[in-house]
Amino acid sequence: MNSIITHSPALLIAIPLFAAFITPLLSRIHRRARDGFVLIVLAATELLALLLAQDIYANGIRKYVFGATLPSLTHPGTMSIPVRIIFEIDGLSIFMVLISLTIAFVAAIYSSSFFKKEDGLDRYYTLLLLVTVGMVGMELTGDLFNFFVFLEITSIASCALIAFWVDRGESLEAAFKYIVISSIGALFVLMAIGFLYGQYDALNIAALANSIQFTFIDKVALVLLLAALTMKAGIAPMHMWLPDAYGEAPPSVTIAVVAATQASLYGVLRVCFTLYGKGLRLNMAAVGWTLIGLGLLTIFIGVTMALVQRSLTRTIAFAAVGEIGYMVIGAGTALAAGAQNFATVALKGGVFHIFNDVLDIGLLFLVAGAIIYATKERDLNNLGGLAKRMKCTTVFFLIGLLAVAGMPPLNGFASKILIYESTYQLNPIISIIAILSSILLLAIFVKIFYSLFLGPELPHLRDVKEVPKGMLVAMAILATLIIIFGLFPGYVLQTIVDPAVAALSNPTSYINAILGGA
Amino acid sequence: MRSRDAVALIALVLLGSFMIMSVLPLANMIRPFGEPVNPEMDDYIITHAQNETGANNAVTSVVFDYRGFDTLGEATVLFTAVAGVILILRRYAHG
Amino acid sequence: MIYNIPYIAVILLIMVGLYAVVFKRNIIKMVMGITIIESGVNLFLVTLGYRAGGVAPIFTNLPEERQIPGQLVLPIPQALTLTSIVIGVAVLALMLALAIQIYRQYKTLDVTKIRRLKE
Amino acid sequence: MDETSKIIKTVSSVMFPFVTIYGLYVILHGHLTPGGGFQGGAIVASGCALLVVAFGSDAIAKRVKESQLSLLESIGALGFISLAFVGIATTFFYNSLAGTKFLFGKIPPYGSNPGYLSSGGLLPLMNLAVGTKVIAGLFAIVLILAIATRKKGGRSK
Amino acid sequence: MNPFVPIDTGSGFWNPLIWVIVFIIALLIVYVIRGLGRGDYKKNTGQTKPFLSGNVVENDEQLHVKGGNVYWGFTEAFKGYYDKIKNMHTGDTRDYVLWFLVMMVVFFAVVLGVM
Repeated sequence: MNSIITHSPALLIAIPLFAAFITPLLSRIHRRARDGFVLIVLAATELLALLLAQDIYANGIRKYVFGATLPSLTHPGTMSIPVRIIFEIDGLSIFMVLISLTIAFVAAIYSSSFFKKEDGLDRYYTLLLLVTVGMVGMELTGDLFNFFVFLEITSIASCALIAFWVDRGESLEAAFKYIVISSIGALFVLMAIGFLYGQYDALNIAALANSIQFTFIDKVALVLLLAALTMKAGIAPMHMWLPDAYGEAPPSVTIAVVAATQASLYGVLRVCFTLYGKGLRLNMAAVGWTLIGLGLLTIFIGVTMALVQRSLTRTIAFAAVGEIGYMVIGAGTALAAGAQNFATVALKGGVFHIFNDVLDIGLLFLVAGAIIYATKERDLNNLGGLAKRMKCTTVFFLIGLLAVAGMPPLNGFASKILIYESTYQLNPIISIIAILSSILLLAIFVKIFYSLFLGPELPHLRDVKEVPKGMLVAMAILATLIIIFGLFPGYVLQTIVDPAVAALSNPTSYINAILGGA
Repeated sequence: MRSRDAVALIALVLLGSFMIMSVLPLANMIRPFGEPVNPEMDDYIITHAQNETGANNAVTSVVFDYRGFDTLGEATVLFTAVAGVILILRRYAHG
Repeated sequence: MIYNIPYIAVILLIMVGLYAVVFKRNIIKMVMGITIIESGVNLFLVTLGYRAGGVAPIFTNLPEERQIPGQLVLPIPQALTLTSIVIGVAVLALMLALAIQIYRQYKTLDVTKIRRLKE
Repeated sequence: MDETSKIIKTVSSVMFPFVTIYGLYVILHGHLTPGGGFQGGAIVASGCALLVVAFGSDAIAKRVKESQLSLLESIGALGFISLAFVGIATTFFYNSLAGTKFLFGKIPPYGSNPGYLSSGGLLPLMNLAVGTKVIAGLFAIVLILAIATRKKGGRSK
Repeated sequence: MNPFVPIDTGSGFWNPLIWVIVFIIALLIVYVIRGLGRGDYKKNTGQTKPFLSGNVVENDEQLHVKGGNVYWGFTEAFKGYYDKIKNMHTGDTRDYVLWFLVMMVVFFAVVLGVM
């Protein structure tokens, strides 16, 4: 038991990776066996993550050195910086890992009944597991180049999954745009890693964070990292790949890509707060204000563009772009506020909103997938009056739209009010724009709800049936989480969000865990 | 689309000049070509690679031992690419 | 100063690749541009690892008079470059597969005509 | 599909064994001389690509099936990750074979030495696994791209 | 640990429990008011049908306002803005990369200029 906890950082990667390698062989035997195997593996990984989370909340940061004689032997005696690759898991990492694994599990459940007779499903499940591996690796690793490798795994696997419907030209186009933009971004990340390595001859995040002096080269590396990672996180005006990718992928893939986007946002947070965290209070205010401006732009463009879309999935995708802006505003406010006391509140709101956004947007996309599954139709103008035929789906969509629009008492409101109040103390204009955009978001989803579910039954939708059990179960899981997070937000904050915020707001503990200094 | 090309050209020129600006201090002061200052980590690996991994090739010892986890990720990337190519071209792969 | 030519070459390679990606209309040429950027970044990594007059850090039949580690080049950048090259190959294969399918669907490789997703 | 000339076919079929042997040499001596699993695998895969170019994708696709290649690749990947699991008693990726008296367990003398094939611990085995994986993976990519881009399209869905 | 602990937002607090209680009370009030209505209307006569100024309503699928038209007025009012923003979203991959480069230049200007 104890040894399992000790090795769990490696097992969190190794188990899904092993399963991904073995899935193509397994799917030659039986496809039901393959689906069950993937589900079991993901459930086991989730359980392992929960065990690790308990341990971390109890005993603080846990580190794992690959290939050393001891899992905790960070650097050999004669060295002052680590040589080997180190996994360093603090509150934020395990928080993001829980998000990613939950979403991957839900996606696996959903796709087991969403896809019936498509070919190429063996590769589909392999790539789904590989996306999970990539996200978890990005969030666990304490090594900058390792972060780049997992970033590329995530990008390539999600690109291949976005193009799953190879007979739709739109899917291929979206996948091509995604791979072009993300490979260029990843190359600039590698360039920044080269700059940092050339200056300090180290690749470990903690060692770099300890020795960063905000020289000219450091600032250049910061620029490259920020530009690439914010683009991967889908921040306006670099968000245009995002509606294409979200809108054209199969819905079960889309929620995995949503989680991958949040992993890139985790990269932004890690770079701003930990890697460049030592001079945080002095130097990063300009970056904070830039992030706030970009976040407002993201919210505004996302929401207003969502209003004029004709395609259901594309509308939700633009709403997702808008939601990303809230987290960025939270992080930017924390950076710009510096040492003032509401910085922590803003950070809490931003980090908490990551989980809420994944749940809400994920639920909406799953409902959209259910509608596409039932009606083979994704144009808002050809849909209507589905409420009588698909009752459960209607209820789930109602929950999702209320949550994503920040209606109390659901979870979206709990995180948004933190962001509103903290940004109001920084500058009232920000919170006013954010609140107005949130109201506009509600209007958009009321429109979708009206045109999809209410009104009379359209003649070509008479024979619509409710979707199969697996999809309903997947949606029910997300809906339950949304309601729980909405009803007990204080409890969730104290349990999982506060450790993440604490990990972000004092980088010295992250550094000392590796370098041992007091 | 003249205006777009103009914007693109300006952006490229600005970016290139910024990059040159940022690379020159690295090249002149911090890491001149050919004499890396105080490469602590690499020297450790060169000196200890034989005893710790038993391999004469220090690069291999880095690839498979010191940074072996990167190599696992790299193999995973290749696996992912093959799976993706087979998935995208599945109409031809099985035919 | 003349010894900093490799750094300048890195920037030039990256800029050439970006030019190809931003200005060329054929998606195959865009893919080529991306690979050019990637080779530039790889050259940057290898450049960081070079040591004047050094040989590869391989001890098999190493000349005796070489002192260790003073006259061996740094091993880590080479490992990083190897990883980066393999990743580049993977991305290239995926992009070419997508280009094939896009050509079968759209009957063109002109990126300005592959624009079903807009607004 | 227009045929290539007899010269090309003969020369490439003569070249193929040498290319393969050289690639296997690079893989097996990865811990002693420049090279390793990826480089050697790329060499062997380029030899296979030579055959694809010479004989055409259809002729090769009759001999080699994509399923066999992906099976081989999965075996290589599983071997690699299992070798990483060998040292899990201490840590993941721990080179537990180095310094023992088993095969590949020899520690070479410090500094310049003639090089001993039976050294390097798990590294030669990892080279072998990665080599298998890279051969199969690159050959599969080349073959499938060649099949998909041949003149008379693919199997109509 | 008390699961009903409220969120402290620095200048206020948020407790869903209170909200739910108030919501339930409001529901009860609504129900009471509904109960005050008259129960003696005549079943299945004109009183129970919607009254669209005297015209009979046939094939009401045609009357359903489709999703694309619900906010027609809004988009019409902000036409200038929407023309700009739609021109920004050219589906061209090269423009996506170009926006990335422009933003990188902006980041360079901000970080190197201000910090």
